[in-house]
Amino acid sequence: MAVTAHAKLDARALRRDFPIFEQEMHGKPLAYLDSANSSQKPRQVLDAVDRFYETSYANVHRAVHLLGERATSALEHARVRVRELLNAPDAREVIFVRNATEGINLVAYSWGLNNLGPGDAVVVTELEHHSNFVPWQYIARRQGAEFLMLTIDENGDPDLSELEAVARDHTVKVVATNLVSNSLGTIHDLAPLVSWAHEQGAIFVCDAAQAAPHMKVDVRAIGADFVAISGHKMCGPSGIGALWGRGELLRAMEPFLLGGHMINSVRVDKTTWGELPHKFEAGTSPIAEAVGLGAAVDYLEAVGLDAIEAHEHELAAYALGRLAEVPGITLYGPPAERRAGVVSFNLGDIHPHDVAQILDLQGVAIRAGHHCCQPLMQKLGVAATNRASFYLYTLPEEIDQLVDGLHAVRKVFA
Amino acid sequence: MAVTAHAKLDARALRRDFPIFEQEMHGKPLAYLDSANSSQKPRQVLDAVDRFYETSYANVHRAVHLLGERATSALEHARVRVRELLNAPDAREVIFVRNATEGINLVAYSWGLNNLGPGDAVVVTELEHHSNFVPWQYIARRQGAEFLMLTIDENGDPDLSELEAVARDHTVKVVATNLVSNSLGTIHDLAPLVSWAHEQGAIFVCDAAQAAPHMKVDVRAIGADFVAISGHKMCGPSGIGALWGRGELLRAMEPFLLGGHMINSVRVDKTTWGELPHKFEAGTSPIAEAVGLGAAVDYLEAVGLDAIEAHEHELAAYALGRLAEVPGITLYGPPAERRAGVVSFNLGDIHPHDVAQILDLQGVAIRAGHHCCQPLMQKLGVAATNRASFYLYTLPEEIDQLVDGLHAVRKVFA
Amino acid sequence: MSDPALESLYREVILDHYKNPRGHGVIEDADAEAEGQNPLCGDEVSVYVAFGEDGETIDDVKFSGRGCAISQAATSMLMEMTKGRTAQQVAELDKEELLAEIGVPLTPVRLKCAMLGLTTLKVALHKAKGTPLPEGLAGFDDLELT
Amino acid sequence: MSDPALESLYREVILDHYKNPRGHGVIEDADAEAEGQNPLCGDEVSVYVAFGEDGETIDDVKFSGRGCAISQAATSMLMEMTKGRTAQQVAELDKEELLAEIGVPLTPVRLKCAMLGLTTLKVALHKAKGTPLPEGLAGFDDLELT
Ligand SMILES: Cc1ncc(COP(=O)(O)O)c(C=O)c1O
Ligand SMILES: Cc1ncc(COP(=O)(O)O)c(C=O)c1O
Repeated sequence: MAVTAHAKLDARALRRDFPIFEQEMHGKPLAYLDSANSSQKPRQVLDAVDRFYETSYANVHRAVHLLGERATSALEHARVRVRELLNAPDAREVIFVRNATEGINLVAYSWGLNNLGPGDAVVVTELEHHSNFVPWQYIARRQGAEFLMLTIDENGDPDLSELEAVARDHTVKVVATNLVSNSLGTIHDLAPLVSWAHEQGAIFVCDAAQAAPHMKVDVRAIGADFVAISGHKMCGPSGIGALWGRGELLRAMEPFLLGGHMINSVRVDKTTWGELPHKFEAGTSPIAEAVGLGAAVDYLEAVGLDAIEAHEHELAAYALGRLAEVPGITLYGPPAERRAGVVSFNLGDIHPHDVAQILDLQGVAIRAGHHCCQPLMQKLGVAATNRASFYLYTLPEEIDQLVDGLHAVRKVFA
Repeated sequence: MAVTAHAKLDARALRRDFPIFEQEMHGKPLAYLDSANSSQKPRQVLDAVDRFYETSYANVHRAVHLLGERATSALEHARVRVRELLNAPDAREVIFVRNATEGINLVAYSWGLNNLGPGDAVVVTELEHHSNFVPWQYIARRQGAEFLMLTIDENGDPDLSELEAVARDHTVKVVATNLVSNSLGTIHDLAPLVSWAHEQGAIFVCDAAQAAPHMKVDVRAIGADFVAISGHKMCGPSGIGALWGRGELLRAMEPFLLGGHMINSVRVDKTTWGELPHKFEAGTSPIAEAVGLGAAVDYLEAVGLDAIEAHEHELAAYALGRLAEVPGITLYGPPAERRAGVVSFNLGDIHPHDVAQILDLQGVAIRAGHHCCQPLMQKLGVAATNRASFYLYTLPEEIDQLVDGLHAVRKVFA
Repeated sequence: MSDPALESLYREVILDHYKNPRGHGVIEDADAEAEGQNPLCGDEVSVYVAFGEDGETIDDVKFSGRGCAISQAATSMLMEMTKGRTAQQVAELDKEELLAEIGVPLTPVRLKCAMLGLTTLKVALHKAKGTPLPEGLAGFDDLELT
Repeated sequence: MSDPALESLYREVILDHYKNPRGHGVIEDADAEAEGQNPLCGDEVSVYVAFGEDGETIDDVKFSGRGCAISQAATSMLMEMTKGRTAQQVAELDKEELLAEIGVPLTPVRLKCAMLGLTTLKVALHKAKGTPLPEGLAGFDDLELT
């Protein structure tokens, strides 16, 4: 994953689009280094949502009136924008969900409850976010199937030498992994796992929640069967995400959530399901949120996903260099050129909660905890780590502010 | 359900809070008579959401930093506001979901998959919205349980004389009905059904999606075990709803969606669930949407739910009177004093799509269709009806505009 | 009718077809038939086809069911348009041709109404003759086949 | 430490308890014990109690596990506060009393850290003596009992 230097973004200029930076924190400039947790929102997205509510709001799909038409076409336009972002073959394969977590649960329930059984296995990695781990663990157990976890090395790469034994001993039905790790920042080369999954006749479920904000995600190039993303991590509103799935799989699946809108006809003795994508969108959609996600896609594409990726690689390289200066620091994960803008670390035996709290008092917002990756924490032998994460609005001086802050942390615990 | 006249609202003044009315439709004033489908949003709610994004946005629960704290306390404050609105015993029993549909699915899956089996029965009524019908039908079928539907009379009241036979022939495990019907407007007296359900040892699930916008919903007074509402129908944003459930039931249930945040600890061999409400809130919450719902509750309570209910009764009475003037009209549902601000009708054999379209050209937005109530449509012997629905911003002259519009419809089809 | 938008949408010919639908009825022992539904409003239409001696040319085509003026008028027009064409020709009939005949601007929701008859007819021909399904349907069940 | 907010949160006594925790260790064959977890950071604490001859008065109380300065210091202070009290007295110990001892303003997340030891101790006493569980826990599993 080489850094493409031709497209360069101007983080300082972009930053002005984000109202959150207009305030200080504890009297200090805000260094928001928690974007992998959730990104801030540009005015363009907030305005698009407001404009929608002020001029075009109504429930969608069902209404004959003009507001209903406007709302429906705004929602469907957003679906098309997500299709384009992901290079999906057909907008009808894009299902709006609350977040990546719900997208993965949709597959785990709808596909898993009808296709998994004793003797079958679901394979994940040690590096999964709980949202791509616990649904599979739960549904596999419920169905009497095996739940297997590939171990990873210190870069976060799964040990592919385990695959042969897995294939020999199990009928693998699902392989589920992330494209970019939220705790180590690793950008994975999924190709070998995808082909292996398909050789086993398994579906491949890709958790792209951490990838989509930061790089071009192309569902056709990945070759996955399902891909889940979250809007709130990519400049979009909270409350919206998307699941892309192969049309033939989605069509063959039973629905997940049941209710209004997802039906063709309802009778007490027989109910039939609607077409895609409606079959998977029960009840009133997150309408304005989808519109906001569409505006976020506009924003990201205007900046350029290549430029965002390059910017993050630069920041990651700078951060790894500067953080290495701090005595007693342990840095986790791969070299800068293989990682998105995420750096996890520990500072001696100072607890991450204390590190993060003291940094906060200096205006630096990072995350401290297990990052919803307890299996990884068990591997690393720690309860928690600190994590600084970057986005298109991140400036190198925020990393300087972090490093200065860490020196202050050391002083407190000296 | 008597009209309480003491609290009176000023719809004309309130209307100025809603930016949507600042425009004309097809060059005519907008008569938005589709609020039962989804309500418009007051500036107060839109502003609260914007202010939140601009000053306090971050992911919730996990972060030690100040933005994370602000976001978490805003989300939890909204939960408390919903608890207060519903008079629920404990805010931890309030689960944020996307909409009422998801709330009902949560119960159907989480409770139903673990408690329903052959010989058991789920009982709904003929007047249910698909969202309180199809989930039960689907989960009952999957579990080999019976799915039974109580017939209703022309007021929308279920035939309670059927209960004895149902109880004799089945082990009733779930009774699920709406509190206010979205197509007939009927406000139900649920007391007899609730006691009957509890005598059977069944849980009672109340779909209050159409009730909460329009009247005081008190979960303790209803005596239900689960109550679901949707934010978008009650001046809140899209993408948010709430499920209230009895703590002891929620605690005993398996979770529904699995993933980040809802766990206590995750290991490959064993995962344990978090506390309420987190156990049922997997992944990143609809944070800003919850904040918006909290602001909507503030707005509704400032106006006064009694005043809203009285206003709607007045409008319903006025509408029933004025509509009766239109030759060839058929009005469905109970007398005004027993209905919320919802009037369904047909105009001779003119198809509702045509009625609604011609009304739209005159600035009148109503809904035409089956209103996600196909079982009711089958009962009425029609494919669809027209439905005009009112809210706190509805003026009597909008009903006049509707009646004038219907005369124009008749002329087209004369 | 003084409103121009109204006048244009519910123009004379639409109302005429709606009130006096051509080809309304049932063909007993039809060579091809299908039923379609509009999930938005619950409308249903059934289409019946009788082929001529070559087994390809549509000799007679009829429809029954309920629906709004737009769907009834569009289906009525369709009956006139397709009689005498071959199954293959109808399978390839572009929806724009029907829309031109309808001749009024349609919103997406009403487009579904207008297309219900055509889609159902194409499904009937597909089932009887294996002719291609319409765009939206190819692979994606735009219409529940009942 | 020139930042006053910093100075107040990580004041001397907190750091002292953190670096030199009182009652750190394990009581073998404890009369009461429990383990608690903070799901936000994965921290774990175990609390051990030995009663005196009356079977009610806490003769010794110890804790082990890992955690942040706030949780370790708070638990350490708790050990000092509760030794010599009865199980019932500790079950009724108001969290405000512990917070006063900690003496620094805590955000909700850090409050969870500070309360981990107290909650775990109350759970241990509940299991051994049936004393009441803390507010949040009564009915609601604020803490996963492991
Ligand atoms: C009575 C009733 N129940 C349930 C619903 C479903 O609400 P939602 O689409 O917000 O999930 C509605 C609204 O359409 C309704 O009116
Ligand atoms: C890799 C990864 N997967 C899944 C998720 C879950 O995303 P959400 O909480 O938006 O569902 C996250 C974000 O926390 C993530 O980083």
